[in-house]
Amino acid sequence: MYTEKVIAEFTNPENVGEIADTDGVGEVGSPTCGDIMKIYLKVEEDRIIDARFRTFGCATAIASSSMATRMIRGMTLSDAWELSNADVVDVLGSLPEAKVHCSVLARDAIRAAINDCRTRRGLELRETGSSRCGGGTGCGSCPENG
Amino acid sequence: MYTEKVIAEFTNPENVGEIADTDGVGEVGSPTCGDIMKIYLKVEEDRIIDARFRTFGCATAIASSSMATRMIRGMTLSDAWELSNADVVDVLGSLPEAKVHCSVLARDAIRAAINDCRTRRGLELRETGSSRCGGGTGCGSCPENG
Amino acid sequence: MNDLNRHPVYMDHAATTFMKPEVMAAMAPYFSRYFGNPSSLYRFACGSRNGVDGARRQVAAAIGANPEEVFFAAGGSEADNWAVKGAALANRERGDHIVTSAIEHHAVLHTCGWLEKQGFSVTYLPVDEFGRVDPGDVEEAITDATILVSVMTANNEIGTIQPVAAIAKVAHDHGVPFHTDAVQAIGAVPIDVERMGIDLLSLSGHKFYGPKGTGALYIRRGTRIETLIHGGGQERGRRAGTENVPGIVGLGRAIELATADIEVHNRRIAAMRDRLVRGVLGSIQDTRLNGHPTERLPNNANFSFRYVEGESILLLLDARGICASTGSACSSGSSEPSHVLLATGLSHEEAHGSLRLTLGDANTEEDVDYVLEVLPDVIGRLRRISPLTPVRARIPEVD
Amino acid sequence: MNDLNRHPVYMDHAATTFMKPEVMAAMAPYFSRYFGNPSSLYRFACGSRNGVDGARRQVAAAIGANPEEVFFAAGGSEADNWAVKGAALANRERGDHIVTSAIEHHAVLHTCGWLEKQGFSVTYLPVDEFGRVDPGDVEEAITDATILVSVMTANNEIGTIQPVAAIAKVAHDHGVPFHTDAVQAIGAVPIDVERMGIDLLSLSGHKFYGPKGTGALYIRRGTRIETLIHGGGQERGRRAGTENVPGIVGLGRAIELATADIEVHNRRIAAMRDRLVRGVLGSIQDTRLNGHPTERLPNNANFSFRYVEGESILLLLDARGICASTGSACSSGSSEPSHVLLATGLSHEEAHGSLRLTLGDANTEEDVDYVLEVLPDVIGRLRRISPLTPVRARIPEVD
Ligand SMILES: Cc1ncc(COP(=O)(O)O)c(C=O)c1O
Ligand SMILES: Cc1ncc(COP(=O)(O)O)c(C=O)c1O
Repeated sequence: MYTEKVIAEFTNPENVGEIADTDGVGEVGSPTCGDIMKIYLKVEEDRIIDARFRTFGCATAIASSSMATRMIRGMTLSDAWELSNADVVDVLGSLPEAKVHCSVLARDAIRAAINDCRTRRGLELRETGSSRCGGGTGCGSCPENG
Repeated sequence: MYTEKVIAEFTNPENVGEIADTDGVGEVGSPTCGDIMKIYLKVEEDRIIDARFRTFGCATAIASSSMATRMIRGMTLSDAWELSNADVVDVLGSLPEAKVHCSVLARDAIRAAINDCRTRRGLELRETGSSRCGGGTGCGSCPENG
Repeated sequence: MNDLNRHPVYMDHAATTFMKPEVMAAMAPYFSRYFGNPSSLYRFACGSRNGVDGARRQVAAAIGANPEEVFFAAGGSEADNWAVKGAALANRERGDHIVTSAIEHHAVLHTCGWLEKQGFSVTYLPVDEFGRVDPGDVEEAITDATILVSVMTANNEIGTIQPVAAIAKVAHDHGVPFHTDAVQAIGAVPIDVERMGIDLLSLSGHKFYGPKGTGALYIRRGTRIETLIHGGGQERGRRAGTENVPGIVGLGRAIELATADIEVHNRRIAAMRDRLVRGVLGSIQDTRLNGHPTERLPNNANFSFRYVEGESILLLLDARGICASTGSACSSGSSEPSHVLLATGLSHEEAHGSLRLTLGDANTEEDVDYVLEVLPDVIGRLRRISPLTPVRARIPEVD
Repeated sequence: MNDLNRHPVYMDHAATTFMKPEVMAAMAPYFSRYFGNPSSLYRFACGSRNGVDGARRQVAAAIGANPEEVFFAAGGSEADNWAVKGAALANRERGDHIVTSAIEHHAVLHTCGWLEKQGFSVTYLPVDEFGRVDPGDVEEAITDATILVSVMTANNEIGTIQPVAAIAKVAHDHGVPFHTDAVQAIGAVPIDVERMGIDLLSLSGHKFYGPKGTGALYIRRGTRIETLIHGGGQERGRRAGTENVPGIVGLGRAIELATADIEVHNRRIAAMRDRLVRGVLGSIQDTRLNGHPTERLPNNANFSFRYVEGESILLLLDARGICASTGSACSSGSSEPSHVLLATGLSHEEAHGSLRLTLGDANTEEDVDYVLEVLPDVIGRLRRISPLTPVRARIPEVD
């Protein structure tokens, strides 16, 4: 079902943890949905110099958290904002069709973290474009998502 | 499905044919029903001294024709009248449930032949107790029998 | 007279076939080695998942479909029930009328009968003396309420092949989906669901040297159809139940083998069949060949022998080691005259006196010789017993 | 970390089982040797007919039924669909209400859902925290319109065994027929349809070391039930389709083996399972055992590990060569929380973090040791990743 690459990323995820003096935290999902993703950013100027995550969820959610944090390290905030779940899936190789939407969680968490960073800097929030259920897209089945 | 005994009686039937100077002929069934049985009797006094048959029909119909003609040879007409299909089935061993009713044809043909004999002797007909479809009971499927 | 020591001459391939060794070989690993449930997440289950996926591709390739349009079922009857009930119930609000033929297999006919009890109306189209449905009749039968046309690709009793593409076209011209029961046709008639315009197609593994209890329904993408067996999400949510993995793998391999050399295979079988037919008609008077003279399955010969009854023929042949059938093999013990033969205009007597010989891969020219040797004797014996036989056909009189 | 070179430790016997060699041996002659269609009249077909008859006696003996009350089907899902739809449709003029439980398998639940669309009404009885249905609730739910009570013998996820005899009695006191899905119970719970008052019972071969794609429905004589698959006259006119002879023979042999030494077998399996449960609860904090403490299938262990999600557990176990499941195995790709766990009152989070380990004949004490060695590590890793894990449960913090 999963490719070797996804399994490898999931079984040995990178960037697990928190950042004590974080510059922005984003959390999406809910236990009801079956997925919660929390991303911590350390930002210097406009550049992400560290990214960490904690995820409750399926293998896809964990693998894409790990991959997404790896990808945004070193990116500018605006590039990181533009990271799409397709980008993450591309680097992961491929995902089972039914699982593709779970990777959206990572994008949503990154945007939430960037917005948190903007709030701390006194900037206005950007429209995240994410939907119901705390920003998650129901990787598990979310009653609020039907 | 059939016992060895039925198969043996069917594959090597006895008493096939006609009796030229018969004393009574009975025919029951119809092509529509899938079975026709015609029995010829030679009678001396009240005793059947020869019995022959021609049958169009399934293995049960042929085997029971053969067996029934064997059984009534030497019987009085009134004993032969009382021969039931259960008697024939008993001697044949057993029949598949769905086929038991096909053996009724033999009883009906014998009664028809005895009645023919009675007519020739100027006696009145006995009530045969047989049903629709020319006296047959629809060994095959008979539209008249539903 | 009992020739059973000679291994039986099996001429009932339309009833069922033996399973080919290649099919058994393909299935073997899936019973106890790759036994995982294909729905399971762990890698061990990939073995069975791959087996099922591969078989789906094999079935799709054999009929010109996409793998995503192939759904496994437990046989031809289930596939027919699913197709006809599924299409009817899914389109209930569009209409309540079904067009089928009088000579369909009971899996379609009795399903239609059930639907009639649920308030649907069904037109059972007549056939000509050869058992063909006229596409013009389909055209006439279709009304605004028609939601399904179901006509079999080839008949199981008399082997007549239907003008399926023409019938499908008529159905589509009226926006009606078309189902065909191809259970007897696989491996004998080249099938291309695209070219022939088929929306739903049923097939059954044990008719082409595959395993019993396996089958498939082809569902053209976009065809509205309800589920027949509800439950788990197998078969993309359309047919519940843990997959019969070995059976599915066997079905896939069998259809691949059956459709690989279809023309060579047909030529060989048809040549034997033609010799059988010529021999029978040449040596037994008052006999007719049922079905179409040319538009028929290559392996099918169906005769009516006047004055005698089918079951008797069968059992005398059996005593001589020949396996054949009369009517269809579905209802043991019943000796109903065939609804197919009656539909072609035969009298009850002729319909009762029918014999179906269906050849297959294991048959040889010697088998044909043997049947040609035995059959005239068998018919002769029964005709000498029958009161219907005219004297001229009763020679020699003595048994 | 990849221990797959070690052959996988298979602890998912509730999903499916390997097929026993004795079962394969019983089936083997029926693929290509006794391949005849059981409905055929010739003697050659006696081989397959006898095979089917023998299997029917074996199934009947295993559940205390008469052979004439056993009908073969292509799996548990078909049997469930047949039982529930068949009983509902056959009794339509008597009433339109069905009583079942909230924790039935989807083969029953989705069938009930379909019947609701056809105008029936269904009561889904709640269960207690252990997953038990209260016979008193059945009593309360039954109305004058009730035509069927369907409650499973044992649950496939949490293993809870239902008070089937008591529920059947309540149903019968109100003149309502009782169906039970015994798919998980065969070979684990002694079944006697007479003593337990069962009118309809579904079973599935691949759950007790028999072939996939086989099953049976027990129908007590006199029980009103419609046919699900229409067509030929097989199974005494009640289930059309050429019999899956090898599969049926395998089912018969498998149920004979599975029920022969049921107590000895249960004791061995339950002892291993109990050690597994003790070990897991003793070594992993914030964990609960789902299902009933005693009234449960001997091979079933179902845990909720807080703060982590089931699919992740599964895949990490898989990476270490352990085959297990979360929820039911029916719908691949979906990560819906189990309707069974939710019905026992678990929160979504707990329901998501469930793991089902089901033991079987091939498991050894070493397998249990291995799982007890691997599982705490797996849960620990995932808890260290999860944002829900309290710090006290995240030791050691470093990965
Ligand atoms: C309780 C229960 N009922 C029904 C089924 C369906 O059986 P099958 O998959 O053989 O159709 C299963 C297993 O999948 C089950 O565990
Ligand atoms: C034309 C046709 N349709 C349907 C069927 C039913 O197939 P199965 O017996 O595999 O269910 C058969 C054979 O029995 C058949 O010949």
